[in-house]
Amino acid sequence: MIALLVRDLRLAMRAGGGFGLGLAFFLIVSTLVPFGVGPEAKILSRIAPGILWVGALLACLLSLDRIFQLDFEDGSLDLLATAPIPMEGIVTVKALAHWLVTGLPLTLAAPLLGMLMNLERPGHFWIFLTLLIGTPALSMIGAFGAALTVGLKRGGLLLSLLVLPLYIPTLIFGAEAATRGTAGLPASTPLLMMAGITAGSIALLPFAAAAALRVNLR
Amino acid sequence: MELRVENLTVARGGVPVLEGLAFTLSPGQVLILCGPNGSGKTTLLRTLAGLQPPLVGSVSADPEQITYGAHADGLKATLSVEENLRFWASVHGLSDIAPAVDGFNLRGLLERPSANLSAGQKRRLGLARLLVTGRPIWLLDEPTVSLDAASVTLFADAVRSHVAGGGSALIATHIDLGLQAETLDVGPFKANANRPRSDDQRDAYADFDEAFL
Amino acid sequence: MLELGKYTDAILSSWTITLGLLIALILVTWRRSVQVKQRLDAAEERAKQND
Amino acid sequence: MSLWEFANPVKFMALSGKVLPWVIGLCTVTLIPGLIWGFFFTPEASNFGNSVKIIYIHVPSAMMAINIWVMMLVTSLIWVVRRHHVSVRAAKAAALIGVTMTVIALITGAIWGQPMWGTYWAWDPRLTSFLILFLFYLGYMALWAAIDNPDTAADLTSVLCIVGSVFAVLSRYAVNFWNQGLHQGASLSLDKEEHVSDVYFQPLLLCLAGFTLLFVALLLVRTRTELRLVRLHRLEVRERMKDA
Repeated sequence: MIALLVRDLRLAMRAGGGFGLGLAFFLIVSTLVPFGVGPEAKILSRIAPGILWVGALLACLLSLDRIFQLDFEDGSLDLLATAPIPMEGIVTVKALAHWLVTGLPLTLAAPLLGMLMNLERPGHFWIFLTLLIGTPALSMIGAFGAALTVGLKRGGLLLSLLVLPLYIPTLIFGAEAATRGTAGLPASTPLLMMAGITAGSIALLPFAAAAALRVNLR
Repeated sequence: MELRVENLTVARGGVPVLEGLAFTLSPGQVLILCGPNGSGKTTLLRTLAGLQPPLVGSVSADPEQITYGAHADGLKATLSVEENLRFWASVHGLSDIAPAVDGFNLRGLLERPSANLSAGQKRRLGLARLLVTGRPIWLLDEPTVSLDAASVTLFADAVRSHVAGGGSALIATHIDLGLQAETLDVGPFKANANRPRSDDQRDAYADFDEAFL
Repeated sequence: MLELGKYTDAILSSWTITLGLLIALILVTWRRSVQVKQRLDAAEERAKQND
Repeated sequence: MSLWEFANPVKFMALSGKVLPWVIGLCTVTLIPGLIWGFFFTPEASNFGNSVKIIYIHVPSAMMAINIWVMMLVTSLIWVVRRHHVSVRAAKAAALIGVTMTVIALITGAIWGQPMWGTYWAWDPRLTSFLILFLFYLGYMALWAAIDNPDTAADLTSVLCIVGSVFAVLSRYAVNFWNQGLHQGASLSLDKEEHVSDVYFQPLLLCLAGFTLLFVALLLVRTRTELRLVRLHRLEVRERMKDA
């Protein structure tokens, strides 16, 4: 399992695209929004947590189809399926690798980009915290969507369509917790709900994703 | 570890392709699988490897004893030859890749990214992967595609020493490998609606193919 | 004619759209049912001849 | 005879063929009178005025939109557990009906919302939930459409339906929570029970029965079509294999 994780991280680093793509997209979103909304600091700081969350979510969505597609095309997935790693383990490791390559950099970059959006003082901490808890769920749900569409030509668009409604609860609770925390309101309820979604996704979705992968390899 | 198959029916897309297959692959044995293109050899190998369920019957061997060598080699273009091999070795819990490297004459290529390999070299690397799985039963689908004569000999030697060590191999191929082997022709097992069927086969098909009218 | 007052537009448009969609759904379902039946019958015929 | 025997498409085809005319008949004698009653013979309501007439299409379609998804969840589960062929085809057949109902509920809701609340769209929890439900239906149908092999498609869409249902419920809670957080007190949703007296309720009941029967009739026809398609697919695959 560790070998698989190391390999995926190494591939992401060598192929380029991996680390860079999501971050670049995130940067683009957070620099473009002020141009669209106007430079008023008040408005920007109010919408900043929401924009950062949406930006992170879209950046995450962008790289989902790579989770299984490349391994499927070059035959590695067949070989991994016959290797002594359970399919659920493969899914979990792949989702973890995706999180390390996209979710974690996004989480680290978000407080910095928050400055561009006039995010107020406690907001930096809150956006970091909510993304840290929420992005693993995004990667796991995304891995499930990728497992469903792995064998399909032009699966990318379909993948976005499938994953979009699945992301909504995470987005709502994450952005809500960040907004409330920034405004100094109690934010523990949405935070706990989001943590629950993350924990539930990590615990249960690998089984669903593994089932989908097995069907797709048939 | 013996691979025994009795009354096996394999299906592609839900439709039976080969049926009533029965054979045994014992340790030390090589079985050559032959039959025209599209006759279901790949489907059979994938079923034996546990990648898809058989329509009828079962495979006696534990999937953990089997390794499957597909058309695609499962190589990562940006990883070097050594990294590719080490990865598959550690996935299977082994660490020694030296026999695989020497067996397929890859010593001089170790540092090269596999993107820069020729088709034949890639194939050799793909076959070397078999040795680092440490599994006794090899299921190989057209292993000699794009290999030159010298490499085919290397491959045949690898199979010979694998078999001599108590392993076994089921190889779908169209060329003569010069191995001491029995041949299994899949032609007679081609699924045919007019063939008389046993009851359990009938039950398995019954959901759609036979009963629906 | 029924007097619907200030809600005339809202009521008529929502009813028209609803009935339109339902009828479209029924037509689509019915047409597809007929088409598939024809294609299946043809295929069964071919299969019988091939055997 | 147990329910599971209808896993056999032959039996299902035979039975559904016999039942279908009756269902269509029943649907006609409930839905059409129900709609006519609701449209022509209901009085003006004190608080909604005549716009109350929209209730006869809005409420049944909204209820069907949710019920059909639940039905798809149950049939998908049956497929996953028992590989019941009729079951999963019924789920596929229901999806288009469900999405139509969702669209009707959304559109009539928006049109009704304009005179009542002064806006076509509000991010009210109910409206938002239906929008999300609409997305789930779309995704489910798109996945069916994208996969060639019927059994593979059945497996994958069933998994999607089951996982999607969990997330749909989560969304419902999330949306309630979220809207409450943004506009305090400004709840736009209508509390139907309080306003509906018998004059409106009786035709509504008839319309509900009519919509349900319409669903059943369409579902039977569509499921029969889907089963024929599976058979057709197998025949075509065989033909192609014979040519090869």
